Amino acid sequence: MNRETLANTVILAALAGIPVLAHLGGEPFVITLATRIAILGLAGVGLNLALGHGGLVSFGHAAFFGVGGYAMGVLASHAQAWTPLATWPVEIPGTNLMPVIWLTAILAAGLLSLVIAALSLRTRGVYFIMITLAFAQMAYYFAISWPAYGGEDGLSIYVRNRFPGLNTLDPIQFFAVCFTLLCLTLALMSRITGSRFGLLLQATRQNPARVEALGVQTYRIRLFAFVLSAMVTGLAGALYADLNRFVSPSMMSWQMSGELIVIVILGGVGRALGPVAGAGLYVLLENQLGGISDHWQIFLGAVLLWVVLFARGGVLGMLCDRRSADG
Amino acid sequence: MPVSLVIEQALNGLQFGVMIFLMAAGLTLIFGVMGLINLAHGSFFMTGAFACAATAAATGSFLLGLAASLAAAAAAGALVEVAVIRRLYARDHLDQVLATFALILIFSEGTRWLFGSFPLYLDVPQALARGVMLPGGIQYPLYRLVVIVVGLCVASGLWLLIHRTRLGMRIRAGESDREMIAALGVNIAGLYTAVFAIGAALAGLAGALVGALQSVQVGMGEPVLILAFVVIVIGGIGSIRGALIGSILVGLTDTLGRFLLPSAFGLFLDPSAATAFGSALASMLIYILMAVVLIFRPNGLFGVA
Amino acid sequence: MPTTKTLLAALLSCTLAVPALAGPLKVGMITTLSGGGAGLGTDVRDGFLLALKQAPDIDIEVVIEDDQQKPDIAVQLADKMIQSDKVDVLTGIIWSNLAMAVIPAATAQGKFYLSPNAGPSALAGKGCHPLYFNVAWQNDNLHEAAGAYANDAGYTNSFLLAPNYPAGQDALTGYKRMYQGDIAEEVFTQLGQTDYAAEIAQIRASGADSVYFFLPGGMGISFLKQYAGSGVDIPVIGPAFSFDQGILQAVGEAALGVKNTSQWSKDLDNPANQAFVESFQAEYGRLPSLYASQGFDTANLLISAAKTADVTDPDAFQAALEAADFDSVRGNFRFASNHHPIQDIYVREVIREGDIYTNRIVATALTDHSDAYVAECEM
Amino acid sequence: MDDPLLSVHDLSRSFGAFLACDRVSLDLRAGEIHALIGPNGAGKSTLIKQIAGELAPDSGSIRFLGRDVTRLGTARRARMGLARTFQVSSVVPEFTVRENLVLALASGQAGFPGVWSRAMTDSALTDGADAVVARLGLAHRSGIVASELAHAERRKVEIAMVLAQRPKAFLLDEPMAGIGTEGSAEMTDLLADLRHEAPVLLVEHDMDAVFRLADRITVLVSGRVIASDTPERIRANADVRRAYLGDGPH
Repeated sequence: MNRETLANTVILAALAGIPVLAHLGGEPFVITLATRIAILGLAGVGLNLALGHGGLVSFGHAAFFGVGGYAMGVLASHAQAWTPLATWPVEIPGTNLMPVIWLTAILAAGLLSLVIAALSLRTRGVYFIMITLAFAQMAYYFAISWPAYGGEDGLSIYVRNRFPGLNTLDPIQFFAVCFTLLCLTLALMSRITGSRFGLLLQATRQNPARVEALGVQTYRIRLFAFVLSAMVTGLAGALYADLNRFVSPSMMSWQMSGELIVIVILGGVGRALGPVAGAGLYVLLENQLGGISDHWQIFLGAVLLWVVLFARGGVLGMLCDRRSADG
Repeated sequence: MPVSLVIEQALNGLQFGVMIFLMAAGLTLIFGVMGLINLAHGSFFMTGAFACAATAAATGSFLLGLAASLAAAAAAGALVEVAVIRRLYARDHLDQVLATFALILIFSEGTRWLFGSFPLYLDVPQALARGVMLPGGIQYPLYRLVVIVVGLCVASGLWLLIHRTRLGMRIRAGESDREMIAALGVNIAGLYTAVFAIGAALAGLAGALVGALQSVQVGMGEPVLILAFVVIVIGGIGSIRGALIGSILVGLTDTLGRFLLPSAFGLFLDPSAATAFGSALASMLIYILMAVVLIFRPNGLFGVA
Repeated sequence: MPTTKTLLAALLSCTLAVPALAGPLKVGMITTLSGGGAGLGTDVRDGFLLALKQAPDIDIEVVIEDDQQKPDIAVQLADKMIQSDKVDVLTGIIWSNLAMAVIPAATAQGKFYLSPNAGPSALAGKGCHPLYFNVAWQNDNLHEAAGAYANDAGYTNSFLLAPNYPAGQDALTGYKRMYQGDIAEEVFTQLGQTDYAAEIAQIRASGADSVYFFLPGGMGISFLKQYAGSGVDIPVIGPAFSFDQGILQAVGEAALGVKNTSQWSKDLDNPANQAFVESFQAEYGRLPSLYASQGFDTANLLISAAKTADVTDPDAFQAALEAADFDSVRGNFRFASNHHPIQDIYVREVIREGDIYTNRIVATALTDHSDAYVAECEM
Repeated sequence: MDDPLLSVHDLSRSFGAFLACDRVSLDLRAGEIHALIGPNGAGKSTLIKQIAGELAPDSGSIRFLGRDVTRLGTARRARMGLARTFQVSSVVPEFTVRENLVLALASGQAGFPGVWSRAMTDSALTDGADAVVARLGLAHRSGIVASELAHAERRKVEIAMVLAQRPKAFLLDEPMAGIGTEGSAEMTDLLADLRHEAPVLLVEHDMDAVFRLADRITVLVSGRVIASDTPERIRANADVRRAYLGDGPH
């Protein structure tokens, strides 16, 4: 077992084990924190596909996170109020069934990202960073000023959505749902990054001219990676909204995009479990530093700065060595 | 709708654009020369505004305040460059984004720690606090006219600096070939610190000028930062001319959009829907402008591939 | 000093009335202590803690957390306080959108919530809840008062300005509910906008005889400074938020003489208020703000309920809160059937006292005012 | 004689006022090595880029396998069988030699690449990759990351990658550059061998190699073709001697 595999095992075991212990010890908030780590980690895993493997620095992934959240909010609010979502051409009711919500979130994020990526991928480098930000800002201002679903106030869903056979209001059961989805996605990502597509994606990041000369249209590879990445982040958004039983435009703000990037970098760009490690560290910092003083964000800034300057490659980069092409 | 109102709004758009330009000029200079994405540029804007407010409150002189804002922002810029930024030139954009994001947190909370949570008082100097009558019967605040003039002076000053001075020659050389000018014996570290400090000072000046019109508060830099990024991307990164034209384009689009869109929608929607829809679209307008520019010109209006 | 004596007497009588209670009452305060909105949260917190300090015999334990003005963080803090700190009562939220995120979930879990600031309409009408009490105002209140004042002042053509988000839309609705004149124009600005030259030009061209604006925080400061510099002299009315003690110093002379509506003012003539203003200044070395007064009242309401009932008996505790048996710094204060205040709302004018800008009351806009949603609340 | 595989007709391209490619025509026939020579700045790279599809011509046309490809993108032309190497060896730096070859083979497969089955354990890809690696004598370096290879080795990996594409024509942009005398000799043998796979359009400065390998030589000066003929006649061509060989020693 190499060091990265060992580190990955430890990370997943800790993420699964700590909530179980907390459940036995009657500390439900620890479970909530772990759920938050799992969900933000999932969002980061999505971003990591575009950012880490594809080299597509998206400063607009909050848009997909938010769209996933709104997919949950809109469907659940209609189910809650017993009003149909649409009456034409067919009547579509709302729903509070998680699998349906997840599917909607994934599709909605996928569609939005398809449009955004199709336009944005014409640019490179900083221009790409900024055009993705521009699209996310459009989504953000749209959500703020669109009154139908709460505008800036957001949407409160008073009861967490249902998953057949589970009591999702029980923190540990909801955690289990999120953790399972995280593990499934990680497995999927491991297949994808090791596949022919994954190989081409990483080659495209490092040497697009070569890949084009080999007869592959890098635009399509990037497009697919970006859409897939947005779909995972969208799913995470739906879960995050369910965790908070609340969705608002702040999920689409540029600070949120920044946080997602921070999470990926903290853990280690392009590493399978980097985002999970990053999310863990970020949530812990946020929770622990708050106790030091009102000005805790200074310390958060200092820690982040230290990581960039001295712990290159993030937490996993410090622990492990070079990434391999099929890792 | 009276023509004079449209002209006045266009003037407002120009003035807003010039304000953004002061911020964007430093950003694009830093990006062009060092290839650095500096999210913390908004923090220098804030530093300038706070320094100006504090000095003006202590001395009663707005001019001293302006001087203080330049000095404080330049000093903060130089300090940050030496302590942090110079380790980032060789890194990729991701590391730069994260590090400067961290700097925002430190600057914002640090400022709040020093000055408290409440906004500071800073007003336009008495001599400029009046309206003037422009040809065509438009009454316009003198201070805003002065801001437009200062902005255009800074633009030409920068142009002269880059094209007519020894420092500018080095800056241009540094843009095209870093190793070469280092080989020629130019102190590249010193040059970078100087450029970074100049960029920061410009942002500080913008903060002070704008601070007199707005609220001097923690976090005031971030909205302007986003605007400045929009501007330099539209104009083409590294191009001062692009930044100026991009700024004015953004200023005009935003101001006229806010003003005209609700009335335009009023032609075929009922008033409240038109206001809501028009305002919503107006807030997205500059981002739409940026996306459209990038779709047709992926390197901005004046960028090089 | 007579006021101190009154206070001491009040405190003594309180002490005698305290029944023996089991365990401390645990309060969770979620408020904004970092970032641009920290001033408001700090004031609510300081007002709240001052009241607790003045009632040392009531065993109330407070857990305070910073929500960073982010709704998702607020929700997580509420979860933490309910699940791990096991608080009985939640309070502290400043912003409507955060309130909407936290309050329904908290009351659904059987926790009391006392709002020291935000009062979204959804929670006053159909979404009202027995465990939710608003100690400040329903969001529309100050705007309604401004509308009423505009009528009294004889304005017949108002220009309305607010950010394009729900609270902004509510504000203008509130104003129009009372205001009987014409609307010159209604303009929605971008949230967080800093430059208002375009709107001011529209105001100048509109021919209005009054301007009503709702621009909380930095937006209001920017607007007022730019408005004063523009040479437009149409009178301005606003809600107290843009003329509060904390930000008034930053607006400075530009605010002088502007009328604004508030349910509280530093110069309100009642003993509780005089004692509060004095003790707040003594404790923190600054004048109290509207938010501080609301935090102070919230704590005193809580103390009054804790004196007569135990939170472990929710029905009794709810009844004790409904009684609102405390000396509000606002003078008259009682709850309507939707647990929102019935109170007087005043018109204040910005004045200068020495070096400091502050407000004085010039008129009463509304007396014994409740809110427009009380009939919709089925409790 | 059969139609040429690749033919360039009247191709022009300018950068601002500078005409980098001036009505150039040439072709590539089955089984031949056609060398393109010319002094620095003659427009060889501009021409190669246009043929590969990386640069759009201002006017003129390019036909490949009987089809007009002037408007097709790089990837489409590559997929039709046009394989190219770059002046600076272009491999994927963080991949191992073997991964680079698997990538080349995977790129050739039809349809959108699979996202599920693992590429590095797919024997349809790895067997082919190992075979090419062995053919170029790189078997012992198979697990080394490309960025750690020596210049000559990296060049060989690049050639192996284009070989793995099973192309209909090779475009080789200065394959001898920077690999030393010994490397050049080896590379010359390798190129001689390549012609049996597909014809080669070879841009090269190494004149020994060019005159040893080429069946035809086209000389480009200032964006214009000044001569195109067999090596013997080029050697004798007065224009070439004056404009090119006369400029300096090679």
